[in-house]
Order: sequence, then structure tokens, then C-alpha cells
Amino acid sequence: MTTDQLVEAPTRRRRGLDVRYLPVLGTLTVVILMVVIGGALYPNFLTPRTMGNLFINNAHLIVLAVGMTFVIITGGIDLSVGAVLALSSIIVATLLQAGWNMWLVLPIAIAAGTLFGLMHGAIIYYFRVQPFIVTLAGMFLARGLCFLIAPLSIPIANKGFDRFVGWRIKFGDFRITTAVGIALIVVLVAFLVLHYTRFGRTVYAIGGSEPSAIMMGLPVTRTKILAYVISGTCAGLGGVLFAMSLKSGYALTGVGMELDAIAAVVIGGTLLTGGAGFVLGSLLGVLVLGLIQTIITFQGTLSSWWTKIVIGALLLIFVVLQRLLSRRRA
Amino acid sequence: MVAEDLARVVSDEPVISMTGISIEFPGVKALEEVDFRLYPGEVHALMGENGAGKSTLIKALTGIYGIDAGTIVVEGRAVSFSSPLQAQAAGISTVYQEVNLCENLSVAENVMLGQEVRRGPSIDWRATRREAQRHLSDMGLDIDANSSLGSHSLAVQQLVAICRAASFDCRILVLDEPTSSLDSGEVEQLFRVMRSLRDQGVAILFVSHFIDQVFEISDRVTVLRNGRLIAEHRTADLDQEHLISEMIGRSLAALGDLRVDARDDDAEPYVRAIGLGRAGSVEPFDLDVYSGEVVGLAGLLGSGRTELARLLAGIDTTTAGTTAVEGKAARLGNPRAALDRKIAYSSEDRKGEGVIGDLTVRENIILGLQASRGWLRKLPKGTVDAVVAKYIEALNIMPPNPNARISNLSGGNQQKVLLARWLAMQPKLLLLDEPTRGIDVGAKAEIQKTIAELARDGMAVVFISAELEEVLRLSNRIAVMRDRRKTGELDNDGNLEVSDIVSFIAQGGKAS
Amino acid sequence: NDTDPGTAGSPAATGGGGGDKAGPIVLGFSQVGAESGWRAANTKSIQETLTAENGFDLKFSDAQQKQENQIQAIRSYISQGVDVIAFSPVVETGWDAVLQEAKEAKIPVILTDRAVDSQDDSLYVSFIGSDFVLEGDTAGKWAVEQYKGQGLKIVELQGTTGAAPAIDRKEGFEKAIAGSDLTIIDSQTGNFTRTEGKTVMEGFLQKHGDQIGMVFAHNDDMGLGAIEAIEAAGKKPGVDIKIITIDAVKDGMQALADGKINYIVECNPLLGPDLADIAKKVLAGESVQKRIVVKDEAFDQEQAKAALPDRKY
Amino acid sequence: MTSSNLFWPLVALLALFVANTIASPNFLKITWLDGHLFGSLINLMRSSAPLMLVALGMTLVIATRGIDLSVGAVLAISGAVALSYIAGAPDPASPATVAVAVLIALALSAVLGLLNGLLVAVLGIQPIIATLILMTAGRGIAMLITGGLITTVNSAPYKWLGSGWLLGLPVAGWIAVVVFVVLLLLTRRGALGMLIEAVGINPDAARIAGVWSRLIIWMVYVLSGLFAGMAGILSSADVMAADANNAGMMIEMDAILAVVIGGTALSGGKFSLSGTFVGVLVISTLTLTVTMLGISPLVTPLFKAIIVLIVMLLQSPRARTTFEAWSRRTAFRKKEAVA
Ligand SMILES: Nc1ncnc2c1ncn2[C@@H]1O[C@H](COP(=O)(O)OP(=O)(O)OP(=O)(O)O)[C@@H](O)[C@H]1O
Ligand SMILES: Nc1ncnc2c1ncn2[C@@H]1O[C@H](COP(=O)(O)OP(=O)(O)OP(=O)(O)O)[C@@H](O)[C@H]1O
Ligand SMILES: [Mg+2]
Ligand SMILES: [Mg+2]
Repeated sequence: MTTDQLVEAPTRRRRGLDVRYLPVLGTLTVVILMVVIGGALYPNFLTPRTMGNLFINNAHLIVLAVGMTFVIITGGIDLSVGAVLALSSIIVATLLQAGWNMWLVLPIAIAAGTLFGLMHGAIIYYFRVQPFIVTLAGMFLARGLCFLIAPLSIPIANKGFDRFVGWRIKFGDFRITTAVGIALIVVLVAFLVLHYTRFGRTVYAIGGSEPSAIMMGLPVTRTKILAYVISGTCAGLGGVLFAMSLKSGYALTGVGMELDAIAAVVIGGTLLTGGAGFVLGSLLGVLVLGLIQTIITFQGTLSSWWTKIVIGALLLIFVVLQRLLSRRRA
Repeated sequence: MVAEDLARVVSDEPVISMTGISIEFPGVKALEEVDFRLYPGEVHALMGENGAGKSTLIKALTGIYGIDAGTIVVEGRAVSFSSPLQAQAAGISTVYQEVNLCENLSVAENVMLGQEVRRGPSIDWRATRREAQRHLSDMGLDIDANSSLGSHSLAVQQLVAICRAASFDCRILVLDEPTSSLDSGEVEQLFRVMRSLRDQGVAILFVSHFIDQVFEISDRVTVLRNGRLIAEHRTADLDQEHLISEMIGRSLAALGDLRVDARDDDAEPYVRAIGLGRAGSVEPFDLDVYSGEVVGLAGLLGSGRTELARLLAGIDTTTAGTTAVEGKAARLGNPRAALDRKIAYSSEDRKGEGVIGDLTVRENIILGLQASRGWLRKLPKGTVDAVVAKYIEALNIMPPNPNARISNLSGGNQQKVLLARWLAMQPKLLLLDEPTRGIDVGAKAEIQKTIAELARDGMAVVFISAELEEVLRLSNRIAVMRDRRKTGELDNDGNLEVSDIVSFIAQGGKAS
Repeated sequence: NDTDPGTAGSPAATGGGGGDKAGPIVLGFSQVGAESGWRAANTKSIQETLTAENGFDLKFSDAQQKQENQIQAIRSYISQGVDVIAFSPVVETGWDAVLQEAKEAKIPVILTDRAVDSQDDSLYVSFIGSDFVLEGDTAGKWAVEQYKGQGLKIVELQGTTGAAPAIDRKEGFEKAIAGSDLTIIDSQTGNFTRTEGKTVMEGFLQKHGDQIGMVFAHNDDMGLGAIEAIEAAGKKPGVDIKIITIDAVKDGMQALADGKINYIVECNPLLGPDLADIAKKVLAGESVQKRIVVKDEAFDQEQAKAALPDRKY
Repeated sequence: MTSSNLFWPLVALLALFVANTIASPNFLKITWLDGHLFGSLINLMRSSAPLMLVALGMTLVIATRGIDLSVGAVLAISGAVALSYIAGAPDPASPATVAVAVLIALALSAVLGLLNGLLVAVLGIQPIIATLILMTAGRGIAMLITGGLITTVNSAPYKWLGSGWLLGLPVAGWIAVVVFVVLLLLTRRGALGMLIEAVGINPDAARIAGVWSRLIIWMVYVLSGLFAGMAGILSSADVMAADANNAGMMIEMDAILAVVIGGTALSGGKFSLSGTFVGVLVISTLTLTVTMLGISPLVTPLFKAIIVLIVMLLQSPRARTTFEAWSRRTAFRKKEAVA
């Protein structure tokens, strides 16, 4: 046998364009296209204000999608995030109304999410139950707790909270609120964690092949559980951001939001099979969802159901393209 | 039997000493009271047939399997690792038999995962890559550390896995069949690295089926058979024949020649492949298979035997050529079409493409029959009972309980169940890909005998095995593969020797 | 833009659209969703009134019962620089921030149908809608008047938990029957939908058996669901079990005329004309009432029969 | 006894029945009324029919390692199509109109299932994401059909499907039971069950054994779509209204819970239709129980979560091995005691 038969030359790639980035670049292109088309069609669309609103309206979703990205890269899924978000926002509202100190309340609300994540991770790992069903049960549990704590919506009237929430930077009309600031920091931190820490790389390794990761001597148990903890924590934080933007807590918020988060992650180019994806892609995915909604509101005559149909169609296109792309690579 | 008085190359304490290790899987005693010692500065070969328990012994050492009995002492401390992570921390680096890396990550990451160069908590990617590249060039691997692992061939991936294991600052290096997909140049390269590590005092555990390699690299040899320790030798004191007889438990000749009479040359071949091929996997080839004969496929690992068989069975789609069944052109676009023409394929990947784990023996046997009949009309219970009883009896399937879950059977018995599945469909051409892999000697002989009988009864058989002796014993004709090309055919007239086939393979079909 | 001194200024910063005074009034309306027949009628009324012929350019969006969607829509209207924003809030709380943004952008906000729970009532210029408490009260008073002395036991089908109409109708009804011999023995949410109204009623029937003498449903749809459940239980709705509902959509009125419902308090969904009127006034700088209550009628069986032929929704 | 898949779900169902009987002693009472049976159990039979249909389809999908998130949306579309057709027909009350409406709705539902199957079986897209597409877009499509309104009609034959009676029992219940029995026959008396399981456990091996893996995967999605369509007709006929927004909301999750409670693992392979049958009854009874106990239905999810968690943990491999080890030990001790 000669060397050249078995050891093929590694497939050459054009410099600077790694296939791994293709899906994200695709999403980026879509975002740019949507902005351009929106700007061409509607006055006041391409304004700092509208673009700023895109972030303000979706700060919580960005955080959820970031957490979801971790879980999905490990090859799992977390269906509970919408309900945990609601629970966390209710905890914020209830405790603030009960007169607790804000700096105590916010960590508690976030920790509630962490606890849910820990519970999911532990059950998934120790009892070997599928993530889908565990987090589905978690979703029902969190939703039930929401109604148990507060069947009615609770307004937040708390001076300290108002001040904290009211902070914003303005670049002309482009505003960054506290919530947006936190969401962007979360994205940045997640990016650094995923790409610059051993934990982050282990997340990818598990998604690539869990048995391999085990045999490579990586801390699989800890990493897997931690991924759910991160998702739960992000949901808790998302709830805080949600409470910040609404200054109220309501048990029915975030119904179906987990699916928005999953859709954003998938549109952002993360493979649901795990092992590939970028948190920046998820951010772009959220922006795509937000832009669809914005365009439909700007149009003003399109009925709301077009949002769903368009999101579905976009998902279809992305997923099929991704699939064909990965098939070509295989 | 264990030679206690072996002169040590380096007369230290053993770095690993495993005593009385037993492991039982449902239905299989994979290891029974095995002792094993590994000294620093030696290359120690672990030998044994398929399924002898080599990989299991390694996995017991590194904590992937828990042991049922026995003790493991590493560097003087009794240990029981519960994960490879702990084994690695104790200085044991392992390359497992199946390539165990992450194809979605880059080569550099696969080498460096878990030992990245860091500044604070943050990975310093430039330094990490530099480090990875250094390890790669130490192995003589000239590939871009930044490239994605999935873009490389299996052989390169295997080398990367070894590179990863060697890159850890380890005192014990375990290599389970690292050479199975390497060519001779790469093997040489690997051996160079192994020798240099050994000279640094690293203890190396090495598993290979290639006897020549074992004699070339190892200092000592431990032989396992059917989960039991058979012997421990200094390689220098050992001769090949003795080693082989220890491995297989009897001399080769004992089984004798099982060939059936040669075919009648006037007859129409049952299947005739003309220029059949698949871009990127098998070059176009011609092959005739007659009823009542066994055609062996010989070739080195990865020479494309499996791919060839899969084309005939309609599992992979062809990109060139035509097939004729009983003289009539036939399109074998999928397994169903092939099965409808009575062509069945038994995969080499028993677990992945053979057994349906959660189903019973009975269901596994009748699956093929039922699939041919369609989903609406269930096979009558009487027929099923008769068929199942017949094959459990004929193939001596143990336990003879049709309602046992197949995943609880031993590998050999699973293989027999699969054979029963194909036989129940009464194929006219049966393609058997490594039907005896991972099967004990007794079962192996039984299966071989069954194959010979089937041919005698008029079935056409294509037989693939890594063991050339076996191929030789059974086949009327041997098609030789090399580099995914069929390079020629040898008629087995009874005078053919293994060495003839080997040299034929080596010459790449120039001589015939 | 239609500039005016006083309360409603033009959204000066964002000079999109046509800047001419003669242009149509751009009104952004964020609807709750399409959860009931009443809502559908309400949407239709708004879409049919705020037309180009009437001098409006309506930007309509449907929030699918999600507050976050509504907030998103309102923010979008602000950045589009519409002249007026109107919306029916999904829930009462959580509007301060976005309304503050509208206020800063000097866009007047009109609430329709449902109010918000805010301490700062300068955040909106006007509320148009029914007095839900009064609706509950009307229903309760009629019940007391009709059935006093019979000691009827009532089960209540509430609207969506936390929604203003659910809270207020419950409050009004409870106050009105307080002191009488009518008692509410059970009360649960049916989410304003037929399906859930039916499910909850089945549970009530099972639990309380023959005790139930009356159903008070916060809207017609739940009442219609309850009728199905009652009929399946072999009882005669309107006879064995009295039914009072609120809304008076066509299906409900039909049931009332058929004698399956005993009394319906109207909740007028035709808010379009009032909204158009107020929007014009606000933009013209005229002062408007903070709270404009639409007149609701109430129907018993005879009145329903009379009203039914002209009923548009 | 615990090795039977049905053990824990039956225990859960029994517990709920007991709780209901305590809360309302005549819970189990069934009486004859106006030519049909009447009682909670009869109501249960009718109200659980849509979930039953959806969950049965879901069981088959899950057995092939798949999942179908789009059933709620398909349910909404089916109801919307049927009612819109009837509402637009000149004679809404004629049986012919209703028959055509039902056929159109069912055909459309099957086509939607066909699309899911295309994505999963042919393009090889992960089932969860493939069906998420229709789950998202489907509700939009349903609203498109109804124009965002709640379509209501008056049509006696259609109404009969949802709340009518046949031989003293609810028509909807009959339909669910017939589908259950037919499926049971097909899968257990026919060979479909084994083939589906083979595909679910090891698709490659099944294909090599000559099973039309792709076709079977495709078929289960079509069936799931079809059953969701039937559920859509039953639930819209139940209240004679097509509510595109709310019909079948979260029914996919309830169905998945029912399947899991019934002992079919999400990882595919072995499935139990009878288990799903019990699972559906558990979920439906739970909803009823919550009302009966006077707990706000809003808290129902909490109870669902608790029941699922318990049943799931009891059925998990680890709990099972622990339990088996424990029973082996006690058996051993008993033997010792005897000796
Ligand atoms: N996880 C498992 N479950 C059940 N049986 C197993 C398992 N792993 C290995 N076995 C069985 O244990 C025996 C020893 O297998 P092992 O993999 O150690 O053989 P080996 O000597 O490495 O063979 P090969 O040369 O084929 O790699 C075989 O009969 C095999 O079928
Ligand atoms: N799982 C795999 N992934 C990538 N390449 C593979 C894989 N299996 C085989 N190959 C490659 O395909 C080619 C042909 O392999 P094939 O399995 O047909 O050979 P074979 O002669 O049957 O060898 P074996 O004895 O290993 O089965 C080889 O170059 C091999 O390296
Ligand atoms: Mg091995
Ligand atoms: Mg092979």
C-alpha cells in the first residue's frame, strides 16, 4: 500500500472562508438584506431608534438564545426556558412588592433559574432520561409554580428598581438600556466562554461525540450538567430583564418563548444535532425574528399570522440549506 | 503457565499490575481472572483473537468498565478509576480501538483538548496551536493543525489520536490496534515515536493483529484467549507458530479444508457484475458468482472488500456498471431490490447494521422474512415457530430461547441469529462480511461448516474475512482487492497457500 | 403632520411620511388578539372605521395575546412616527416604560376596551371602553331581581386570569349579589374561550351535580361552551340552569333568543367610531375626557328576539 | 409485576380515580339519560378523544425515534378548513357538505404529515426541527384560513361528530376507540409494529434486512398528521367553533407526556399503544381532577409535571436496576430465611 491511497490530502479550503462560518454568514446576509429591504420600503425604518428597539424588545430573548446555544451545542435541548423566565419575573415582582431589597431579589430570581437548570442537568445525567422530556416537565413545573405564586399580574413599583432599569446610553436616537447592556454582556461572556475556555471547548466536544469526549478524558458529566445550569441561569436572567422592561410580573408571559429561542438558535446556524454553532449566530437569529416582526408592524396591513408563516418559511429554508450543506461536506 | 522468571529489561517494579481481573457482560465472560503486568520502558504486546478480551482489559484499566473482581495497582497504589479522566490524571494515556476524537473540531483542538495552553482561565490559541503543531511534527504528521479533523482520512485521524495520547505527559501509553488503518510508512513512523517514548521510560501497551509488527516492536507479549490469560513471553524467546497456536488454541490445520467441488463451468453465473463501481469508494470491477460456489474476497484492511459487497447488495448506490442476475439485467438500487432477487448481505458491523437490540431473537430472525412479506400480513405463528426453532437448533444458538432479547446474547450467538435471519429468507446469493469476527473458535468452526454446507446445497456465497486462512479454507475462488480495486482472481485448487495470496496482494495483481 | 399645540404635538423628531397637514391621520393600533367573537367584532369595527375615506391610515397589528408583542408593536409605532397610538392592553400592568417612551416622543396614546394599571395617568390621553364593573353589576342586579328567594347557587366562568374584564366583572357581579340569597359556589377561569368554558363547566357539573342553579360567564363564548356541557349532562340550559353572560355577540344573542341563555349584558365592541372621533379631537388639540364609557345595553329573551335581526356582529 | 410498562401509569390513573371519587362520590356513577349514558367517565371518554388520537399518532412517530411537534397546528388547520368550508357552503346542515368538509380537512392534514415525512425521511432533517417548522407556520396558516376570526357554524351533522351519541356512547369516543383498536390490530396482529420498532431501534439494520425504513418513517408522519386532523374535527365540532389561535394549544406537549407516561421511550423502538391509552386517560383525568378538587386549572401544569417526573423516574433504567437489585436482595433474604 502506498501512502497516497489512504492518506488523502486534507480537503483544500479557500483561505479565510471556513465552511463552519457559512451558516452564520448566511444569517448575517439575511439580516442585512432585511434591514436594506425594510429601509427601502418604509420610511423611519432605517433609523437608530428602530434598530435600537430591535435590541430593547428582544433583550430577554437574546439571553435565552445564548443559554439555549450551550445546551444545543452539547446535543441537548431545553424546553423550560420560557416558563422559567416567567417564574423568574414573577419572583422579581412578588419579592419587590413585598418590600425586599432589589440587590437581594435579582440574584434570587436568577438563582431560581440556576436551580431549575441544575435539576434538569442532574436528572438527565443521573437518570438518563431524555433532555426533551425532562425539560418539558420542567416547563410544566415552572409554569405551575408561576400560577401558584401569582395568578394575577403584579406591577412593580420600586424606586431603586426604576433607577436601575432607567439607566440608558444614547447615541443620538440609538438607545442602550440596562437590559440591552446586560444582554450584550451575556453574549460577549458566552462567546469568550465557548471559545476561550476548556469548558467551552468541552461543550463542543460533547456535541461532536459524547463517547469520544468521555474516552478523551474530558469532564463530560460536569460539563453537561453545567450546560443546563447555564441555560437555566440565562432563563432566570431573562426573567429579570423581562421584569425590567415590563416592570411587572405575569404568569402567562413567555408562553412558547422556548420555541422562539430554539428557532433563533437554529436560524443562527447552530446544528440541533450538536457540536457546531456560534453564540453570535444565535444573536443574529434573534435579530432575524425581531426584524420579521418589525417589518410586519411597519407594513401595518399584513395580518399578524404572516409573522408565523414567514418565520416557519425562513426556518425551512435555513434548515434545508444547512442540511444540504452538511451533506455536501460529508 | 505464566513465566515468572522473565529477565526484565529494566528491573523495576511494574508500573501497572492487574491481578485476577474478571468482567462479565450479559451472556459473555469477557475476562476471567486475568493477570497482567506492565513495566516502565517496555513495549508490551497484548495478543489474542477477535473477542479475546484485549480491548476489555484496556477499558477495565482506564475505568470505562467496572471490574467484577480483581485488583489494579498503578505505580504502587491500588486504584479503581471510574472514568478515563481519572486514568489520564494518573498518567495513563489511551488510544482506543475505535477512533475516539471529535470530527467537528480542528486537529489542534483534538490534540490539545483538556491540556490547552492557557493564560489565566483563557485559552491562548496561538500557543495552543503552536504546541499542537509541534506534537504533530514530532509524530512526523505534516498536516495543518487548524484544519478540521473530519476532513482527514481515517488513517490520519488514527495518527492524530496517537499524537494526542503521546502528547500528554504520560508514563503509560495504551494503544489498542493503532495500526489497523495505517500503511507501512506510517507504521514505521509510529514505531519510531514508540521507541523514543520507550527509551524515555514510558511503558507502552500495544495491541495489534499483525504478528510481524508485534515481533518488530514489542519487548514482551501477553496472550489472551476467550477471556483467559494464556501466557506471557519475552518476544525474543518466541516463535511465530507457537504464538499463533497459543492465540487460536489449536493448530490451524485441525479445521481442514472445507471447500466444495468447483462449479460447473457451463452454467450461467447467478450474479454477474460488469464494470460495477462507485466513485470514491470502489473502482469498477467485474465479478461472476456461480450458484454452489464460495468466492472469497481477500485484501488488506480498508482495501474495499466491504464496499464491493455493499454494491452487490444494493446498499450503496453504484455510479458505474451493470449487474445481471441469472442472465437478466437487474437494477439493485436498494437492499429491498437485492433481497427480492434473493441477494442477502450480512454486514461486518454487527451492532450498527445487524442486530435490532431491543427485539427478541425470534423477531430478529423473522425480520427479513416479514419485511419481504409486507407490513400488513403477519407471518402465521406456526410458520414463525417452525422457522425459529429450526435455526436455533441448526445453528446451535445459545441460549435456545426465542424470546430472549438479542442484546443479551454473546457476540457469537448474535452473529448466528443474524445468519439465521438471512438463511430464513433462503437467498440464492449470500454476501458474508466478516461473519466470524469477534466469535470464539468453536462458533467460528460451526459457522464455517454451515457456509460450506450451504454452498454444497447450491447457494452462491461471497465470503469476506480478514483471516486469509479462513478464506483459503472455504473458497473455491479468491478475488483479491487492493487499494479499492479488484486486482485479480485466484483459483483455489487446493494448492494455494496463504503466502501466495499475500504475495499476490503485495504485487498489486501484476502476477497472476 | 397634523401639528397642534397643547397635549398632542407632532412627532417632530421623526419626519417621515408626508409632512403636509392634509395627509391622513396615521394611527397605530395594537389589538390583543383574536381570542373571542367579541374581539373579532371589535377588530372589524376598527378596521372598517379607520379607513382612508375617513382620513385615516391605520397600522394594525395583532399581538396574539402576548404582551411582549404588543410592546414591540407600540415601540415600532413610536419609531415609525405615527400620529396616534391606540391599543387594548393584554394585561393591566407593565405599560409604564413603553408609554413613557410614547410620551417622550409626544405621541398621544388612546386605550380602548381595557384599561392599564398605572399610577401615572398622564401616560395616555383617553380610555374608551365599557365599564366592566358596571357590566358585572348589571348582570348581578338582574339576577337578584329575577331569582331572589330561590337561593340559587352560582358557578362563575371567569375570563383570562389577570385581564381587566375578568377582574372587574367578577367584582361588579359579586358586589351586586352581596346580601342576597344568591351565592357563588365556585369560580374558575375559562380563559374566554368556548373550549375551556365547556371543560370547566363539565368539571363544575361533576363536582356540584344538581346544586348548580346558575352560570355567570364573563363572556358569551364561555357561556356557549357551558351550554354544550349542560346539554350533555341532560339538563336544559336556561331552564334547569340559568345562564347569564356578557358581550352580546350574535351567537350569544341567538342562544338568548332560543332561551338557552337567560340574560346578556352587552359589551359594545363597536369602538371604531368613538376611537376615530377621539383621535381627531386629540390631534386637533381639543380636550377630551380621560374616560369615555361606551353605552352598553342589556338584553333579556324578548329584547334579544327583537334586536337579533339587526345585529351586525 | 413492575416490569410491565403499564404498571406505574395504571397506578397513577387509579390514584386519580380515587382522588376524584373522594372529592365527588358519584364520580364513578354512570346513568342512562336521554338515550345515552351519562357520567364523568363518559365525559372523559369524549373530552379525551382528541388527545387520544394525537397521542396515538405521536406514539408511532416516537417509536421511529421521531417526534411531531406540529400536531397542534395541524389540528387547528383541520378545524379551520372544515368549518370554513361548511360556513361557506350553501347548505351547512346537509350531511353531504359535512362529509366533504371532513374529507377535505383530513386530506389536507395527511398532506401536512406528508411534508413532515418528506423533511424527516428524505431530507434527513431532525424530526424536532422539521416539525417545529410546521408548528410555527401552521398556526399562521390556520389563522389565514379563518381570517383571524373564530369561525362558528350551525350544522347538526357536524355537531354530532363532536357531541353526538352512538349506541349510548359519545361519537368522539367511538372514533378514538376505533382508531385505537385498528392501530392495535395493524401493529400487533399485523407486522407493522415489529417493523416500526425495528426502524426505531436500528434504522440501518432494518434497511439492510429489507425493511422500507423510509417509507415507514414517512407513513408514521402521515398517520400522525391524519390523526391530528381527526382530532381537529372532533374538537372543533365539540364547540362548533374553529379557534385558530387556541385550538390544540400545547396538545403536542400533552401528547408527548401521555406517550412517555405510557412507557414509550423518546429514544424510539419499543412502543405501547395501550400505555399511551392509559397515559392519555391520566392526563385527561388530571385536568378533570384539578377542577373537581377546586384547584385553579392554572395550576394543572404543576400536577402534570409532578406525575410525569414521578412516572419517568420510576421507569428510568437506573431506578429500575436499583429496584431489581433491591427485590433480588429481598428475595435472596427470603430464601435464606426459609433455609
Ligand atoms: N459492552 C459490552 N457488552 C457486552 N459484551 C461486550 C461488550 N464489550 C465487549 N463485549 C464482549 O466481550 C468480549 C471481549 O471483547 P473485546 O472487545 O475485549 O475483544 P478484543 O480482544 O478487543 O477483540 P478485537 O480484536 O475484535 O478488538 C467479546 O465477546 C465481546 O463481544
Ligand atoms: N467508518 C469509516 N469512515 C471513513 N472511512 C472509512 C470507514 N470505513 C472504511 N473507510 C475507508 O473506506 C475504504 C474501504 O473500506 P472497506 O471497509 O471497504 O475495506 P475492507 O477491505 O472491507 O476493510 P475492513 O476489513 O476494515 O472492513 C478504506 O479506505 C477505509 O479507510
Ligand atoms: Mg479490541
Ligand atoms: Mg470490511
